[in-house]
Amino acid sequence: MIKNDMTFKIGGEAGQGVESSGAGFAQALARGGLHIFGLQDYMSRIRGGHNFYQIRVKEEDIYSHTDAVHLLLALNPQAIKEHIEEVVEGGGIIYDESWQGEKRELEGRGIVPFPAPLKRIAEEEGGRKVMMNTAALGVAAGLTGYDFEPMASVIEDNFRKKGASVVERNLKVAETGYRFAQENYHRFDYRLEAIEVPERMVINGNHAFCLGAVASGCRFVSAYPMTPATSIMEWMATHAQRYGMVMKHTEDEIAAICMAIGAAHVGARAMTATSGGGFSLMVEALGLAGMTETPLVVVEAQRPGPSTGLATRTEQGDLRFILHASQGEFPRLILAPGTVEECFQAGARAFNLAEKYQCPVIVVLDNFLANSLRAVDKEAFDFASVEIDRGELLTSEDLDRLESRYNRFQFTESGISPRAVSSHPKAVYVSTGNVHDEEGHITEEPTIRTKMMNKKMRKLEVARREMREPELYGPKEADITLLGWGSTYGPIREAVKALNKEGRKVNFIHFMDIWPLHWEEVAEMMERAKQTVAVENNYSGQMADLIRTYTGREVDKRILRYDGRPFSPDYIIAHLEVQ
Amino acid sequence: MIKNDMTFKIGGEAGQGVESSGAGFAQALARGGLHIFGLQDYMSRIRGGHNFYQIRVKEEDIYSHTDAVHLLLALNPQAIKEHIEEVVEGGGIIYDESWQGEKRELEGRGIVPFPAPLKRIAEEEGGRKVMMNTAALGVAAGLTGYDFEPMASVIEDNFRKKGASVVERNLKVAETGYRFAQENYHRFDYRLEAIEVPERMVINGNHAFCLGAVASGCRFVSAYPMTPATSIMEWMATHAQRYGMVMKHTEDEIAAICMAIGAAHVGARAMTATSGGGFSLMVEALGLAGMTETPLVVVEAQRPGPSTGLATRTEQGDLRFILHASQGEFPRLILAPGTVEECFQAGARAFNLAEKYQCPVIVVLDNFLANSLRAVDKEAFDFASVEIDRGELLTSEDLDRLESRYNRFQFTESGISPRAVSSHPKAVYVSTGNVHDEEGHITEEPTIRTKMMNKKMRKLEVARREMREPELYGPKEADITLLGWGSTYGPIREAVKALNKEGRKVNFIHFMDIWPLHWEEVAEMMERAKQTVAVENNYSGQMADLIRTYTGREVDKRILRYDGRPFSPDYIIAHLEVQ
Amino acid sequence: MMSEVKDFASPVRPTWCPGCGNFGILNALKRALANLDLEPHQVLLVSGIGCGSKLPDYMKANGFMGIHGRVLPIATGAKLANHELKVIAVHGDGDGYGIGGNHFLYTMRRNMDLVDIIQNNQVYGLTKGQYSPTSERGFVTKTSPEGAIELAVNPIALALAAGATFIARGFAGELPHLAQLLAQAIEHRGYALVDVLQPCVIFNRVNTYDWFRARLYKLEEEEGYGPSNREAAWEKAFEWGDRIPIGLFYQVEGLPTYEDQLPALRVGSLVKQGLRPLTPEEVEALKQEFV
Amino acid sequence: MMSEVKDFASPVRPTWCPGCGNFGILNALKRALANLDLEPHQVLLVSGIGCGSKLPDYMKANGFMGIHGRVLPIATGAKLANHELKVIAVHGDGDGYGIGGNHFLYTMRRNMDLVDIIQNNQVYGLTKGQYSPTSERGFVTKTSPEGAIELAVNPIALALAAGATFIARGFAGELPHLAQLLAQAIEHRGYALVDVLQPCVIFNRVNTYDWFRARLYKLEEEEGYGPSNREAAWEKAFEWGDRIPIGLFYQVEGLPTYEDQLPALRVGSLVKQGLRPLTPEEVEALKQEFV
Ligand SMILES: Cc1ncc(C[n+]2csc(CCOP(=O)(O)OP(=O)(O)O)c2C)c(N)n1
Ligand SMILES: Cc1ncc(C[n+]2csc(CCOP(=O)(O)OP(=O)(O)O)c2C)c(N)n1
Ligand code: SF4
Ligand code: SF4
Ligand SMILES: [Mg+2]
Ligand SMILES: [Mg+2]
Repeated sequence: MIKNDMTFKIGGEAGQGVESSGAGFAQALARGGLHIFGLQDYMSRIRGGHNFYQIRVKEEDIYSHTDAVHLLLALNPQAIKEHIEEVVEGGGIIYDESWQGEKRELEGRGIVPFPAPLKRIAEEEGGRKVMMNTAALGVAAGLTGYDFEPMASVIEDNFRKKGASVVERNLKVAETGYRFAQENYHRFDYRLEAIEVPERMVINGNHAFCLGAVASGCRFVSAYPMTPATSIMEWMATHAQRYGMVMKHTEDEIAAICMAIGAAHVGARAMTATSGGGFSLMVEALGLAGMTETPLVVVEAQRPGPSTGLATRTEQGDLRFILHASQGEFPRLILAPGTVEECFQAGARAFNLAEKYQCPVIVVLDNFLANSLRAVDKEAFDFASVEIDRGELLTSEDLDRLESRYNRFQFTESGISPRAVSSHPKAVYVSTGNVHDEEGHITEEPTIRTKMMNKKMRKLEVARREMREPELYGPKEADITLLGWGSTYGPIREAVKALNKEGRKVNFIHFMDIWPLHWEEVAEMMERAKQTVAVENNYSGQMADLIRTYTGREVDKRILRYDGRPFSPDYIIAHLEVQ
Repeated sequence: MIKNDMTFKIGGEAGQGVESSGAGFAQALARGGLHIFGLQDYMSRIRGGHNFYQIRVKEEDIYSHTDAVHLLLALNPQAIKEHIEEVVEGGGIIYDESWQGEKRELEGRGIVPFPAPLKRIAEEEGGRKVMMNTAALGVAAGLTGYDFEPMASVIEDNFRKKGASVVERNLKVAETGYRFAQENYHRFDYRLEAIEVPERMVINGNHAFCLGAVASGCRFVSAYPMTPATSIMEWMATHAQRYGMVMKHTEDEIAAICMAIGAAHVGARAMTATSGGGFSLMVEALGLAGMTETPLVVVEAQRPGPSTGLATRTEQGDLRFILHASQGEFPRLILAPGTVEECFQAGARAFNLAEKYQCPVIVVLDNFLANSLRAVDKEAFDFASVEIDRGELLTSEDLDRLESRYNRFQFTESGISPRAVSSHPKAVYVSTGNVHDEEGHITEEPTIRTKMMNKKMRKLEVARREMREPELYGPKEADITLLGWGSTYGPIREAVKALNKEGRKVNFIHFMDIWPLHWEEVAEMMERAKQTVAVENNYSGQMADLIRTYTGREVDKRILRYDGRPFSPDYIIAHLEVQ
Repeated sequence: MMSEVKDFASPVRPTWCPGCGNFGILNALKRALANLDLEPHQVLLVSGIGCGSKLPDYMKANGFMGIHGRVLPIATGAKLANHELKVIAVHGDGDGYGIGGNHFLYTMRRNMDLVDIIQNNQVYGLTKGQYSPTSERGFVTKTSPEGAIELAVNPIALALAAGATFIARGFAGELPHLAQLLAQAIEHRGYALVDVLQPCVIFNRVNTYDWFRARLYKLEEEEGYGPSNREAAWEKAFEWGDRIPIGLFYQVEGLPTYEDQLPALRVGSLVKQGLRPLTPEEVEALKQEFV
Repeated sequence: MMSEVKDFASPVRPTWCPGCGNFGILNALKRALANLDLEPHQVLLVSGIGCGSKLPDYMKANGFMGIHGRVLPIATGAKLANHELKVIAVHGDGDGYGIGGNHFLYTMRRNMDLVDIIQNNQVYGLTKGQYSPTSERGFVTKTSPEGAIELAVNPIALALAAGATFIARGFAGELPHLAQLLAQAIEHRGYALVDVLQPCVIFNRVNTYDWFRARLYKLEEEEGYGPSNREAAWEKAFEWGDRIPIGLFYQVEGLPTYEDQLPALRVGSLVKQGLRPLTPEEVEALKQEFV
């Protein structure tokens, strides 16, 4: 009997509610005090095809999915075909009783078949075939002996908007499935049991970022829908009124970034969010923000490219592009959070950094981080510690007292010029994407150009001081040091944990801040490492190249994945072995 | 007496014809068998301000301007103020006799004053004050003892379009100036004398590229005006009809690159040309060309950024951007010619490379190379050796014979899939920016994705074989090895030449092909070098970083210039000394 | 050999939702092409990104599925390089009137000889239901939770203002009528807009088949209406309420297309002209320009 | 204290060519602002790239000179963040109707409370004379050596089709009339287009001051013409020949602006609302959404 340590997988076609029921079930498990990691996988289509949702559940905090599936909820026969190989011996598959010929094959593989009248329950108790998903969840809960209560509460919350009858019918469907399992199934090794813990949040990277952004006073969001960034603008839309924000769905990504620049220029904390294709369209205006020293936050949630690529899948292929995007050179800050906690922090930090250094701050996410759910303690998001620091922003009172001419782009040692936003009689100035003098006027003087360029670039040196150093996870001394950045944190961490449990000596350097960095520190870390292995979700190992550029040290090995699927700890471990 | 070795500088405001007369004079010198290098410098405005044109002339082939000015043609008093410091002792200044107070200052500096009735000649002989420029050229020719004949022929050619009267009046103005100088001036150390050589071309980088492109069958140009690339589309426009091309001035750069992609997709050799700001807008579609394996040529003529920056000046700040532009990873080829000869070759090579490797080829120029004039032998552009190689392009006959299904994106060892262009009954296929299978249909299969990615990237390995290795100039063994790429070739070469003449041992590695490269060769070259010094027209030393990324070798020193002005040999030498 | 609808069948099964209006458009297009006796290799379908833009994958014909909003410049480039191809643009309302709106204006001004089919479902389908440029005021979506507050794009009026020479509106639920309109558009020399009302059964629960059926009427059947009068078309362009017109709003024939006016194309398409080394005379002429 | 024209004087001397129509626009704008008693800090001028787009550098007022074609989204963002500023967009015909054409359509649909001044010289000035979207057919330039073959953009007709609520055309050579139009535009609540015919004395040798003077007439002086009739405006929009109208073509008053309809702005501008830490209740509510 294995308690509170298993993976569910719900498979079916688009339109069967795979994702919504998966997310709901994850939440029900979290309400029972369990930790979860929820992985979403869907095709770029609205109906049909094959999607799945995978939920790993455990009593301890977990950071990633793992490959082995213990209970498959097949909403159609194809789901069995797709995933049967992943189900462990002793694991089970829940499927509709009407499907023939499955039983024998499952038993041959040591998988326990759990045929159930999913369709019948859905239709009879719920009145709609699509409620098969709820029925299957009910069966799964019953089968694993999990409390019905948390599930009922999630159903109530999630369907409340659709009316009491929908809530009621879903509850009945779930309950019937639950009872059916308890009455009919007797042998299954995996059990779940609710435990007492304080309330937990179940949240994905995009929403975690949103919470941080709102906490730090984001006031303006202009964006154009693009997977996997869209849920940021959608969340902001529904929260705009309450939190005093404007969310503008624009005509394209060029307008999106330009509106944010306009809003930021006059003093609102402003951001946009997109994926690589939309970011491509933002490149020109990114340079404008650089040149005009406009504080701007851009979220780039990556997906596999080039071009449209795999619209609903994951990759970390845009790092070098983000680092060098736009003609010419200007300071930009790049954050690449690796967990929902870091996403929250990135949301909270980004606007401060943007205003302090008066430059674009790019937060790099990807589909895996943006959409995967994790359960975290409510305290994990430390709102109280979020400080709003607008840097050298002159207040109306400061300006009232101003004696001399206001120089918006004053040459200073730090490179930071005290900023006034348009609307004060003593600080009427022009900003321009042309080379300009301290006052802001266009100039072509070579010496001013050089000084202004140096002034701007000095900001990077100051900013560098507050960027986070890469974090070491695992033992200080190790035979192998894995290197990762951003969203791979979870799978790598779990791989390292597992390997050390097996007696291997492996540790892991995680980059959550990418630019600027103290490269000497990185060089030292590299120096201390014996064998280094970069683990990246892209074709070439972009971070490994970056490390070589700025430390001269070549990474010894690269484990690269670029089929649109995220790493799992198992995948990393397997690829570490084949040398 | 110094013969056929001097620098002219013509200074005045926009609207005074500084550039046109400078270019005309340069041509007149070339027609007299002399080598010239013509440097254009103008402000981003149509009238007023201060512009200059600098012509270095010599009997041997020259690759760059130098700083010392021997004869300044001041079309207004400001020109004297701006440039007096640059005039050598023993040099002279031609200016209008009406300006007061110049004479004494010049003599104090050992500069010979040549006041002349420029305005009067222009108005009396030509009827328009703007002809002062022609008058000054006449004076300069007379003063240096240069034949009047070549100048007359250039005036005739250049003004022919404006009618016989304009030609005649300009000729009269020039001649009067010429005679005035011969009659009135007696002491000047610098002399010019026509010599007998075969005909020479006087051409800039943009036009040299155009010639190469037309020679190699460019059929379609879609572009949007942007300095310093505009003269490419303008030249193409006037040559479209005769050479069977379409030149489309589009609504923006997005349309420009997309039209070129459309044209290339159906089989026309197609290109676009822009500067960094326009290239920013092309980034998304660049990835589309990468994903659909569309042969596409893009010229990126750099100017100082970020953003609008210095619109009429020079910089090499876009290299990293060009290398990584667009989300995801895909093969691209990057050429960075350094001379007009290499520009011609780049024009001729680019379309072959694009069609052979079915990917975007980016030709990186900059304002300095795009606009500087150089005299070259007519044979320097070897049209006869331009071969049109369309790579694995299936002809109509090939397709008629086809037995099996046509797979546009067939997995091959070279990564190159034989290409058919749309319009043959046996090769009806779809192309898409989505991940696709061999036939071209959209797929989300992870294994196909991985295989297709590998297939595409293999093309880089094949292409690498025909990319040009960096070229060594100067002695094999040297104490200092300068490193440069693209347009800095001329100034660096001249600096190296001068230094070796002085007994220093300096050589120079010039990168004209940037991507992909044989990095092992580069590493070896770096290994052989004692002290390496990167000379780059940008803030950070982008090529130096690239070298470090792919060879691990750090460049010892960087001479960087980012004030919008090009390097001169003098500048490089001066900065080499201060360690 | 006459061409048939089945000649245009693709091996790929559409991934559209059952009931999606795009099926009607696909079928109408195949029928129009077959009726005109065109063959798959004579046609180039250019699309963008969106549910509807997957159409070229579901039809046998040359196809190029590009990026979001850039359909018309790609189609234009292809047409200019090979004007013997029938180039048909097909894309969603977000793609065509939204992010691609400027290309729309420009292509009309040019009178490029293209057919431009807009799959107008008044919503963003593929990104799962945000409001689109043609969404009606008050339309509630994930990015307009309090209802859209922008005036809906009026494609017919815009096309009139921009100088389009063929302006039509079809309905995905009226196959023969739509096929007929598409055939007319393909035969028109110059730019031809066919805005197709295309029910999205998932994300647009307002403008459904029934909603349209209750309102649509055919201009061809409208007493006294003819497509040659710009003022009349302008008036009809604003009719969107209890009655909504479909059919041909406006057409001018006989104006030169953009391609007609390009000297380099008079001797044949660029692609047909092929590639050849320059003649010595051409080389000399080129060099001489710079001597 | 009343504001005066000289309050808007910048220390920077314009780099425009002597005789350039932009001087007239600059002066008219200053006069309009002074007449309305606005002060430099209450105004934000947003421009793009082009000769005309340098205007903010030549005037004392808050200014933001952005990138080519993106004036309206930048202005929109600024206005949405601080709707107490009078936001005035000013840019060339290439910038506004060319590369920026789609933003033009969208800003009109939104009825953003902006003034949009187009310096319409029918040519690209700063890049030295290529044809522009408003160049007339046959206009010979470096990129149209055989004459432009695209139908010129008709900004008035487009604006009518896109739903603009204030549509006017001025002439840079008629300062008092232009200043009056600009003042009306600034006072209009909602999007106000002022297309200004602006002679470029260097690159447009066709549409000169004299050419215009021989043709222009004022709509205000036209018997029976009033700016409230869309059909009449539509007709006038196409008048471009021996007679060319200037003045106010069309205006609808009383429609809500985009900003009016945003709930978050009812309590004051975003900028005025300032920044503050979330209250414990707000934090709890946010967290609870995910529990
Ligand atoms: C540059 C860019 N931005 C955003 C997207 C994401 N995207 C894909 S389809 C689409 C809109 C789809 O709406 P529409 O064009 O109306 O087509 P439909 O799906 O309704 O047929 C968007 C925004 C993208 N692919 N590219
Ligand atoms: C993205 C981009 N493309 C091209 C340019 C080059 N450019 C500068 S101004 C301009 C056009 C100017 O024409 P218009 O907008 O009519 O302004 P005008 O100079 O006539 O006032 C162009 C193409 C640019 N700055 N940015
Ligand atoms: S979401 Fe709408 S438009 Fe897209 S396939 Fe489904 S029904 Fe059609
Ligand atoms: S080029 Fe034309 S628009 Fe530009 S400043 Fe000169 S006259 Fe004015
Ligand atoms: Mg749509
Ligand atoms: Mg203009």
